Amino acid sequence: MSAVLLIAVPLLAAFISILNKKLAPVLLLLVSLFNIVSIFFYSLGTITIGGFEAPYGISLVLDNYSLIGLIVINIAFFLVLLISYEKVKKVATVLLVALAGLNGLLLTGDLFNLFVFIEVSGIAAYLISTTNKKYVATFNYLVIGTVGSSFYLLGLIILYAMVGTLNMSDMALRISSEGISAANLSLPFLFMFIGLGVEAKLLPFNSWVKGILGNSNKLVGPMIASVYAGTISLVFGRILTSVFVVSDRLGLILTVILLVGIVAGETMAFASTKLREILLYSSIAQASLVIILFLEGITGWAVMMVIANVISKLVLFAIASYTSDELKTDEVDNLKGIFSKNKIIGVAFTIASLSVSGLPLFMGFVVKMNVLTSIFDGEDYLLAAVILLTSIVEGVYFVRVLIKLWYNKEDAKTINYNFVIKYIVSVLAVLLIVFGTYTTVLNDQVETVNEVFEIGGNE
Amino acid sequence: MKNFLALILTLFLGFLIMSSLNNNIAFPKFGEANIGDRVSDAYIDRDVTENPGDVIFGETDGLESGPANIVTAIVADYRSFDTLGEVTVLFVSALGVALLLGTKKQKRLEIDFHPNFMLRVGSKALFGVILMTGIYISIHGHLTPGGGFPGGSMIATSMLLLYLADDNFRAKVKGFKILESIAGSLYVLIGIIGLIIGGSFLVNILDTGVIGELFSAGIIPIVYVLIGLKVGSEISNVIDNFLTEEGA
Amino acid sequence: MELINYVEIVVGVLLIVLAFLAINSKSLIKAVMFLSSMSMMSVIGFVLMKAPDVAVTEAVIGSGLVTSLFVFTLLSVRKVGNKA
Amino acid sequence: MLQYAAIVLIMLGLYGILTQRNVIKIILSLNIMEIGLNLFIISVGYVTDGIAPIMTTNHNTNSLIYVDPLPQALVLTAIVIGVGTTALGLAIAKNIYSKYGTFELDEMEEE
Repeated sequence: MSAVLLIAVPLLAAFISILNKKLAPVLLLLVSLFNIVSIFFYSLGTITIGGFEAPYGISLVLDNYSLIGLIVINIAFFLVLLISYEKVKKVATVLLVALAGLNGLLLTGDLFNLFVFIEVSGIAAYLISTTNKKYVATFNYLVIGTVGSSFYLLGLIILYAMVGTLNMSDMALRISSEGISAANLSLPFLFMFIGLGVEAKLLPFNSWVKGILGNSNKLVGPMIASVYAGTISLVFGRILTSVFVVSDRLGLILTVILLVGIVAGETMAFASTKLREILLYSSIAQASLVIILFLEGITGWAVMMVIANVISKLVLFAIASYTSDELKTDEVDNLKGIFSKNKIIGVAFTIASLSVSGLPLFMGFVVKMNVLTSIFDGEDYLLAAVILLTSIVEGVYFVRVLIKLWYNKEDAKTINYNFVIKYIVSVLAVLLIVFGTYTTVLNDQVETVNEVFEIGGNE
Repeated sequence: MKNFLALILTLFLGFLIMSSLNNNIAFPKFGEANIGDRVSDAYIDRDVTENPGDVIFGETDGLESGPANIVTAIVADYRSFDTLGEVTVLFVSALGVALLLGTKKQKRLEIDFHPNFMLRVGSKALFGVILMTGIYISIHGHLTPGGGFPGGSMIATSMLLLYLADDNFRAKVKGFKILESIAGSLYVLIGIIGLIIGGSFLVNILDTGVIGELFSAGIIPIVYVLIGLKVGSEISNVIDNFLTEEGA
Repeated sequence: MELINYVEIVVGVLLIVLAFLAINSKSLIKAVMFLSSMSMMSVIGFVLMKAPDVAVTEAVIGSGLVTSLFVFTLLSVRKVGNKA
Repeated sequence: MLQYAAIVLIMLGLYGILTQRNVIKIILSLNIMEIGLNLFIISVGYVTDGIAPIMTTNHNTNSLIYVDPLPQALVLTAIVIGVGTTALGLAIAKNIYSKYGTFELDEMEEE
């Protein structure tokens, strides 16, 4: 068995599923389940496609880094399908294509192939977002996404003209052996960074996020904010660690952009009064933070932070979007006291938000703690200060929201959450606590991830 | 004010690109690309897996990749996986157009324009010619410029001509859907068969034949014809969606 | 300079002028036509740079299909406008 | 020369996207940007006096100089992706029109 099936089987199912509309959602669930099960049977290594060796043909890379990503993303994708099953029916084929695209993004070891998969998953995402029925927002998303991927392609082509290959590891090899200076490479890298940054929600390229996530229903919210965001962050991580050679000046520009992203995201989250907007601005800040960690070389813990974000954003956006769908409003003041009627949902939401802001006992705390330790080792006190400060800000606005939502009020609105979402969010919340207290698993995974890139660096 | 800012931004960006590309030793000047350093050198010589020596048109056989058109060799063989992704992009956008423009459409869009006799007859005659050209281009993609994508688009263009020639014409959308689905599935299945027989996805399982002959290059002509059919049916669907509206 | 260099310059200048006209023209249908002719110019550019495959594809898809899609959108919209 | 024209086209397209407020014009600017990008990609592989990368009976040795075929293959992919995005954008534009009755983003009411 070869890991290319993770991409080929969803595609095959997508092509077949347009023949029968009733069959499509069933096929989607089956294929998604097949992917989760089959991941555990593939052997690690490089998979060549078409029988041509790495720099000439396209190759997929299945190492511990992409394996962790695949497991997390495929499971999260499946859970989102379960949560929003009645929304899924109309866009089942699109979701099959999206699944293939996301797996392709995580697996591919070729920069142009990555562009193709960005477009595949991107167009699927535009279509998923049309279920919001906010066409202007979708249009903005489409335009900005296309400009982003064009920038990525422009950077990639300049890089190809200089180096003469499209394969990631071969490119890193040739850059070091031909001695191309980092200054010469900063222009293509800047363009590729901007292009990917649009998809990864980094300021100041994120104006699409508010229209899409601020109006999200229970399919769009978790899908874009958790599954897509996690995938793009991991792709970013791979490119930053194994392809980019960052010169000092470029590094400074990128760090400044990202720091502005963090600060602006947290400020807007602090100022907002709508539940979904608070969450989306906070996730903008989180995305920038993750990229900074990849840039600083704290790869292992950055991956853990991506996973923590995938889990907690899935819980938060699922609950927030479900609630806003039911009540047709997401002003925090109008939602007062809903958790006092729905304790399970409330507890899960609380755990997830506290984990994001980094309180002890939860996964977010462990991750942030270790990240801070490595930053202090590197003596980068400014960054550490920013992370600490934003954690406090996050804590403040999340606690403010939580107090309002838990506020005991007699006339609080009642919502019937269906049992699927209840089970899923509580299992995920328990998972956050488990990872937060039993840290050996995380430490092991961090080591395996770091090993992948140390080997890659020595070649 | 906003326009002025945009002007400044684009001017700055353009200047940045031009100046840094000009001062860049690693970036080749226009017309001076050194192909010997790039991976495409191996695509031209066909020596990725083994060195075949001089490739002679019409004589050399059993190459790792058979098309005389090197671009086709890359699109449909060396980087066939990209092409699968690209077909998927077109597939999902055609699907999206159908989703967005509604499915319960009955009526043709009324255009203030009625074809006269000459246009009707002429279009029907041209329809055949364009259709044949499209199919020819798809089949000969490994020998001459063109291939599945322009060929498929030409097939769709011939359909478009029928739409324009006849006020009440509607293509059989259901038939296109089946064609699209079968062509796409076969592409993936060819890949999976390659995985089972040849050990890697989309490997060329057939004999590549003599370079330059019509029946050469193994699976590539088959793949290109499938792409042509799929692209043709998808774009015809898109055109049909743009040209119909809801109504009795 | 050889003849081909002059052709290159003419094509390049025409491309820029047509793009400028397409962006700045007031009428949408005229803008679409400028886009179509610009695409046709780019086909000449592709031929000059020895890319026949790309030229064929751009000629069929870029200037043919994309233009027709734009025109159909505008036509359907004009009809809705008449009704109101 | 054509390379500079391609860069100018990319920037013109970007300028159009940033300044235009009409949905159709924005899609049009995207198309201009894509054409510029495609020209740029091809120009990167151009070799003066190179021949088109197709083998024929007239050219029978390996010693001939071809232009780089890989960028051409990439552009084929990019063109098809471009037409997909354009079709989707126009479909969304049609939906926007039937909802708001206008293509101008500024004339649509905020929700």
